[in-house]
Amino acid sequence: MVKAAANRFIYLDYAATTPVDLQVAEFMAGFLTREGVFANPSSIHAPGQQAARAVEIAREQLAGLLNVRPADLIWTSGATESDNLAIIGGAHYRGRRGKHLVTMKTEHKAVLDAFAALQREGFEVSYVAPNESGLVSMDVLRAALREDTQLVSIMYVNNETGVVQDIEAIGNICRERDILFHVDAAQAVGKVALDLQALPVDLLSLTAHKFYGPKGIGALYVANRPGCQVEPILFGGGQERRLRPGTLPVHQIVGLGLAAELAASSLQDNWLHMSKLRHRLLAGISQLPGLLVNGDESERSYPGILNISALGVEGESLMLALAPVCVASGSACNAKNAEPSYVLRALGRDDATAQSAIRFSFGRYTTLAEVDFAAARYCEAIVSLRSIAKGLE
Amino acid sequence: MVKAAANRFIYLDYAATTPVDLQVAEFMAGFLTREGVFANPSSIHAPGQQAARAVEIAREQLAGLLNVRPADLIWTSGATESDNLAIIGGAHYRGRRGKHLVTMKTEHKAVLDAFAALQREGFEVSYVAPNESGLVSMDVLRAALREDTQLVSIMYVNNETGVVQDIEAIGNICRERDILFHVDAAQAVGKVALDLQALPVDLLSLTAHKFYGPKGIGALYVANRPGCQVEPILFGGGQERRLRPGTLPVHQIVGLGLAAELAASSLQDNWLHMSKLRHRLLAGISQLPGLLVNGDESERSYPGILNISALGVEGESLMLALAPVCVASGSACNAKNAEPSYVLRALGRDDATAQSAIRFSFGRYTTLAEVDFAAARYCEAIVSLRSIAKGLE
Amino acid sequence: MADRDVAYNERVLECFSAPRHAGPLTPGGPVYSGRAQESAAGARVVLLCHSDGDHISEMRFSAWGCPHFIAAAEWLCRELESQPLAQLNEFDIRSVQRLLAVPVEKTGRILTLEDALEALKASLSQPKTQ
Amino acid sequence: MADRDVAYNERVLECFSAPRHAGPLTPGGPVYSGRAQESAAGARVVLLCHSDGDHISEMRFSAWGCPHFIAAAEWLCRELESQPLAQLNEFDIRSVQRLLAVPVEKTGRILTLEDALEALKASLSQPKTQ
Ligand SMILES: Cc1ncc(COP(=O)(O)O)c(C=O)c1O
Ligand SMILES: Cc1ncc(COP(=O)(O)O)c(C=O)c1O
Repeated sequence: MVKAAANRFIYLDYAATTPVDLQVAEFMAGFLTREGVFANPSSIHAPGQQAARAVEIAREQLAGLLNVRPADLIWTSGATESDNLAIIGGAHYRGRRGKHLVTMKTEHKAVLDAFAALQREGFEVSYVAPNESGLVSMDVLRAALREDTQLVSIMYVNNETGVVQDIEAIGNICRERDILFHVDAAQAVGKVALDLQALPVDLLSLTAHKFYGPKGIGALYVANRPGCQVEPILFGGGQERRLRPGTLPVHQIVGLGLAAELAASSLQDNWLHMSKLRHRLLAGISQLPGLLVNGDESERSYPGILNISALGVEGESLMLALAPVCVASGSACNAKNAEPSYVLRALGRDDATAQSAIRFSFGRYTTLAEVDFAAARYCEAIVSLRSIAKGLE
Repeated sequence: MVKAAANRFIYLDYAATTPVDLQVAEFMAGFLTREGVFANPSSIHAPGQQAARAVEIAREQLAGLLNVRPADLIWTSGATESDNLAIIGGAHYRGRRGKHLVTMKTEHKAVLDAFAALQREGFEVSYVAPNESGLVSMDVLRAALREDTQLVSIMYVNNETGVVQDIEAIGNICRERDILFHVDAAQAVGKVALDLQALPVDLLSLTAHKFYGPKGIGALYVANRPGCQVEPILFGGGQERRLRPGTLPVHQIVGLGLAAELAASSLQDNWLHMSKLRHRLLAGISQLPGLLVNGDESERSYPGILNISALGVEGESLMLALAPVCVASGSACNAKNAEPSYVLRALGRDDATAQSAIRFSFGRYTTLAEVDFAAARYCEAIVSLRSIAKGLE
Repeated sequence: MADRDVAYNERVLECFSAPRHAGPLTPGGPVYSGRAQESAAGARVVLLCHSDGDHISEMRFSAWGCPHFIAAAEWLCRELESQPLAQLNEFDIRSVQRLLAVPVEKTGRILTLEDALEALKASLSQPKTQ
Repeated sequence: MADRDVAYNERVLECFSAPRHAGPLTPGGPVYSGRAQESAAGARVVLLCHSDGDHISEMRFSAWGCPHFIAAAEWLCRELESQPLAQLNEFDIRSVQRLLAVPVEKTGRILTLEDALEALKASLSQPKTQ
């Protein structure tokens, strides 16, 4: 049997969260204690101003990664809040012009639940279906748009399947009709080259812990163009252009900033590394019959996420049999929920196939040896669970 | 002239934010990098479960400080969000029963702006005025209540003046009438002994960075009693009993938890230390004419906050003249706003008096020597600024 | 909140990772079996045994389901194998739920196992020839 | 966002912390003065000077206001003291705003100082006896 080093996990769940980069963690530590820059950046005294400058440097670092103006970035507590601010805040801002909104069935819960809240307020929402590899077709999207459509929200990289939507094409369609276009880029920022000067995107959500920054800090990009604005959803002290109140968590923000800067310099290497790992894992399990890749197997896929269903295998048992390989079944956010993934269901998978899905996701620290171990363990687990079930036929 | 050590600030702005306790910062560091507990607590694999356990231990630590059940605590991004969730979420929950809400003019902006948002939705809000020392009288409060009043929000310790409201008396009035009672305790938690088993409070907001924990993490207590509930204001993955979505920031939460545990064991010492510092500062400036303490000079005051107006002195110049003593003029949240503090205006101060106010706030690391330095600097600054203005008379 | 549904106790881990009783019976002799299924796409199990007339001489299972379900089937086989047939009536399925710390929301699966056990008993009470 | 309204440049800090020209004139001789006030509760200043007929021989101010305002009054006194009276007409108040990096939202205060300067000029153009 393949053996893992004692007490070590093989962490292949980078899409759920990444560890904080060592440099980032060390940098953050300088903004916490008495010896560090701990003051409130809203304070007008010198240490407060020092903290405020650190916050603005971080804003510039993130702006550099996205190629936007620092002033167009709003700090939030993560992509969930950014999604809510963009979608609810954007719909409220545009609500007088129209009540129709469009999104996809395969969006993250933070997006879908925000739309559901808007429906309860009286907005109408169309949920566009993807094709069976997870992509939205431009014809289907166009057909969903109406005269009174005010906002479209479609994610960049899907968190379960890694599928990459054609954001540019979607954005162009929205621009033509003056529709606000929001992109949940939680799984893209820091991993995929993004130039928001070139992309027709109005609102973009991100969260630091998906690119080696800390959990609990994110940002919303709000394009500086007429008609593009959001109304606040939290109210208070007037920070962040009155769009997001609350004391700025300086250590979190500088952590995000540095993580963004580090990511900017490693985008290409990251893509290559992810591709190599993906191919290695696929090769390692290719001898198994009855496997199905969920998502797009062509170029429209982020190679760091690989979602595979194994026919005849139950998901929870597969997860346990894989230990110490740490992976996700469905989205981490739904991990406690035994329901089959709605994302995979939307791709046309039946319940059993969806339930047998395992999401492998790779990161900066993943090695070929780890992937080899995971592939071997996966094969072993599938063979064993199928043999336990064999007598049922 | 009094000299401060080179490059050192005398930080007397603990009500704006506190540095993170060294132990807390070190503990947090163990939940960031690859070597630490970095996984997503929603993940069902072993490292995810380890993170989830750390989150629950922190919940128990905070529950211990407040004497509540861990299950009644919801993690948020800080008191601003907690205030919004309590007030907007509570009003929405009770909205079918009635549309009237009550708060005070001297509340924090996070409270006042949440109520303003509710007014735009059609709720009616009564803003009760304090007496001139900042306290609300029970008669005035009772007079503001109506048949259809659903929620009262009154803060514990005022962030500008340190005035402590009679939360128990207010809570009893609310209980009699089955009105939800929310308390913004951002300036009280970790500093004032609070027993929520004994206090008739339904919803209570707190934020870690006011008691030596990190910025960007807080909690809302939601009492487990019939009719006490809030509707979510952010939507997503179902974390935190579906009341607050988003990946839990484990390092932040464990930081809050440990800070709560440390605070629990030092409440009495803290109060004594604060009292000593307050009296020392008052003694040091007592020879100056034309000073006015803003707030309550009797027992209903948190001694760690001392707000003083100096007649004939302009606030911004006083702040600068006090450097390297770091203090606040008005609330830190309004520091960039030159408007005189609305809190002090509500206490009946005229604009000039309000504008000359300085808030000294002390903390665990404040020494008598620092207070002596600050007192001397304050006297010097007042004398000098008054002399610059003298020829105007 | 400390004990979450996703935690497995030692016994579950051991039974799940070494299910010695999964698979077919030794060929030969009459085969008794009981089968049950939780729901259309739910957990499924078949229990098989040989009997010498007095005892359950060999017991096996096949299963598709979560780790608790597979471990429970394994545990049940271990407990019943070599026992007198009468033991089948004594066997308390709830003890399995307790010993394996099966979360309440999975109670349905334990009842599915009980159904299979009842079916096995019925099968044993019917005369068989191989 | 790097340059926030609450930052003071070196010149402001120096003028504010050592306002050598704050206070009364040396007693004796005619006193010229100009006074202005931003608003009811706003910044207030009075400029005072002695003149030998050709030059501003001594210049002083009193002020109530923010650090930029006090520093601007001090800077103006430094610039004008010992200068020929004609210099009063050359003096560009905007240069003070620039040199002291006074934020735009405080422009009203700089104009208040200009008003005081105009009043001082008017006072100088009137014959005085002490
Ligand atoms: C009384 C009070 N309420 C709410 C807050 C807001 O807390 P935070 O900025 O951590 O959200 C503060 C501090 O800024 C406060 O003093
Ligand atoms: C696509 C997507 N959107 C939003 C989120 C929410 O991010 P956070 O939990 O940091 O708020 C996630 C990750 O959980 C995600 O993968």
